Amino acid sequence: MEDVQNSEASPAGTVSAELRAIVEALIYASPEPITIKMLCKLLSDEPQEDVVAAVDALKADYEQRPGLQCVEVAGGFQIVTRPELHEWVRRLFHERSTQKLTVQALETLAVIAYKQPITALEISDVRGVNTSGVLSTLLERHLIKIVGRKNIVGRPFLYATTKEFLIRFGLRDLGDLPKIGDMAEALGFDPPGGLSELEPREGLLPLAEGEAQVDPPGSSTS
Amino acid sequence: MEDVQNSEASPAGTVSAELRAIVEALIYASPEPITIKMLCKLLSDEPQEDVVAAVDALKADYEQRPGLQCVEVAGGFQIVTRPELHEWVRRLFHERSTQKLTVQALETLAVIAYKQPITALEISDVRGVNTSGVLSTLLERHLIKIVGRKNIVGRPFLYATTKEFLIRFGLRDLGDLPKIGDMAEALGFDPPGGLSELEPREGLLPLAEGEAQVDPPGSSTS
Amino acid sequence: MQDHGFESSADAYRVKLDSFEGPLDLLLHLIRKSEVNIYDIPIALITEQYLAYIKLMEEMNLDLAGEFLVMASTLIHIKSRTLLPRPDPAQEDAGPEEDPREALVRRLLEHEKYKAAADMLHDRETLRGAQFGRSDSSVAKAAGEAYEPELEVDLFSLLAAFRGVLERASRRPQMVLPPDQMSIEDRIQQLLSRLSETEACGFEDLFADGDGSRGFMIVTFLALLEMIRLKLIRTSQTGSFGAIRIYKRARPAGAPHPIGDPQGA
Repeated sequence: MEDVQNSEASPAGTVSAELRAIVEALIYASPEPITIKMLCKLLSDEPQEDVVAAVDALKADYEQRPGLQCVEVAGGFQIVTRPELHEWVRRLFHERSTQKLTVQALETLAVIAYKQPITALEISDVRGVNTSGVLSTLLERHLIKIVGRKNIVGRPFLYATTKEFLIRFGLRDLGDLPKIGDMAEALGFDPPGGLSELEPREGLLPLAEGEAQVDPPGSSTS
Repeated sequence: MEDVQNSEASPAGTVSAELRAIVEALIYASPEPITIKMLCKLLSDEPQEDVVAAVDALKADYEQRPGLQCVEVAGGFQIVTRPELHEWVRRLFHERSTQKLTVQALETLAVIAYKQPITALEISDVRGVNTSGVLSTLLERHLIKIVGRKNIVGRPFLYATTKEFLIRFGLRDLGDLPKIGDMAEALGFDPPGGLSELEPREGLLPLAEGEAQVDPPGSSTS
Repeated sequence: MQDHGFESSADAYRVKLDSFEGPLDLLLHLIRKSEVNIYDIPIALITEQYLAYIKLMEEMNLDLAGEFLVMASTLIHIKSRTLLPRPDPAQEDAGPEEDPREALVRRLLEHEKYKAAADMLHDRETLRGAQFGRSDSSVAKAAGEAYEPELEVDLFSLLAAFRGVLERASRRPQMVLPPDQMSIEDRIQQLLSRLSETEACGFEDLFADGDGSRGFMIVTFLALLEMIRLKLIRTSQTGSFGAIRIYKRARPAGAPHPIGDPQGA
């Protein structure tokens, strides 16, 4: 293990083989995508740039693995099987491991993702239908969460997406969502001027990474 | 993926890259060590010797992985972290378990939020299980604090939620906590009857001088 | 791209009526079907078609949500406004009048955007669902402890947790305390009156007057501890494992007040 033979293939051959080994083991072992911050915390003796270089080297390394890949998701890294092999892997599991979301749930989630934090009424306004049933499903599946109450009459709950949402959809962070303006072309409509583009308002999400104890200053969640 | 660069290093360069990719993905994702027999069953179109050769090639390949290895266990194959790196993995799990909010912690927090101020014994009574370990997690995370002692024999500490708790949950004050009935209406909850959410505070003693170790100045719960 | 169950392509004519999620969906479908410009909706035509669908849905006894009817009235309202004579173009100084259809078009476009976003999320979900992680068993040995996921903390999970507690509590058989259980306060009074008779007695003697039950022993012992805290008694022992003697003592000035004492804190 100390002597990594094909290190010349990696862009960061300077990183010690030991550090790469530890980083690989940690990314592998972590039950959820592991952040650079967490890696640095565990490897407190190593300069952050070395940790980053080790992760980069590993990512490049995994480009060449036949069946696996290293993906960046929800601000962290994870080793997963290559998607094109999914039919083979699925045979290992008898029942479908994850339930697909309904169109309703996806549309509601899309509205929340782009307009968070948002109230139930505002969601219903955009969608033109009542959404409370879908919200409880999304809450139970931890894809959205209540981040507070809106300071208006009735103090309605404000909803936002969770880290689980990022993980489920393979997004690095909310900025990884496609710009909604880009979609207008896909729709075949020419948007007239005056239709404001919506962007995820990350600034309004003090609780998005509620468990932010893992996030280093300067580590990128956004 | 189709082109495995360092295949010349493997003793079984004849095995197709695709087969090796599938075998790697299967070993990686299998919930338990996967046997040759199982692999052959899943890959029924492949001759058994090719499957064996693919596994051998993979094993040789993993000799060169920095942090992982392919081991034979209980008659099957499994990809695991290298034993000399186990200490790092343990650290990772330890780090996570001291920080994370578990079901236990969340339940305890919920009981405190709705029934504060409350003693540890009362919390355990409501939950039906001992709670003491979780309280320190919540104290460390500044979600709860000691607000006094109860005026009963033994003068036990009384716990309440903190300002940090309010911020974390996006609440203006404790009156903002949803009533169980609110949620029932909005989201289809079914509250059990007979149990009141908030009880009048009785028997609250102020902390003596020098006891206020956990209570930040100026923080107020309500 | 596979069929996601969306009615987002213009040639999806054969639409099941109950597949419309809401009035905006239905309206978009009609606009596409008629191949008209969304920025210049022939409102009379579309309103007519919309109402025909509503009627059909009613005939089929589909559960017609109120939103469909609200939209119907909105359409009728817009239609009536477009039929009104336009203001004299000579009096344009009041600014160009807003097209009554404009607000509707904005809503339709907005809705369509989020449908496209949902479509994108669906693709992401599919791709992500094709990626498999390692098994838990493969790190169990190295980790040395069971994996318990960190919970998202939000009001919903907090309330759900509380609900779980309440439910468990309501299922739990009520703990029945022996009805003759004596309070610690009462026991203190008994022990004090007993000590005032003798001034001192042996530790074991204090436990002698009850029924010998476990509950009685515990209450007596707790009472004893409390009395020590309140400086009501003194204890002394003659060497390790020697006999313990209990003495009544005069209450010092700085002693804590007993529970419930009005002079107490």
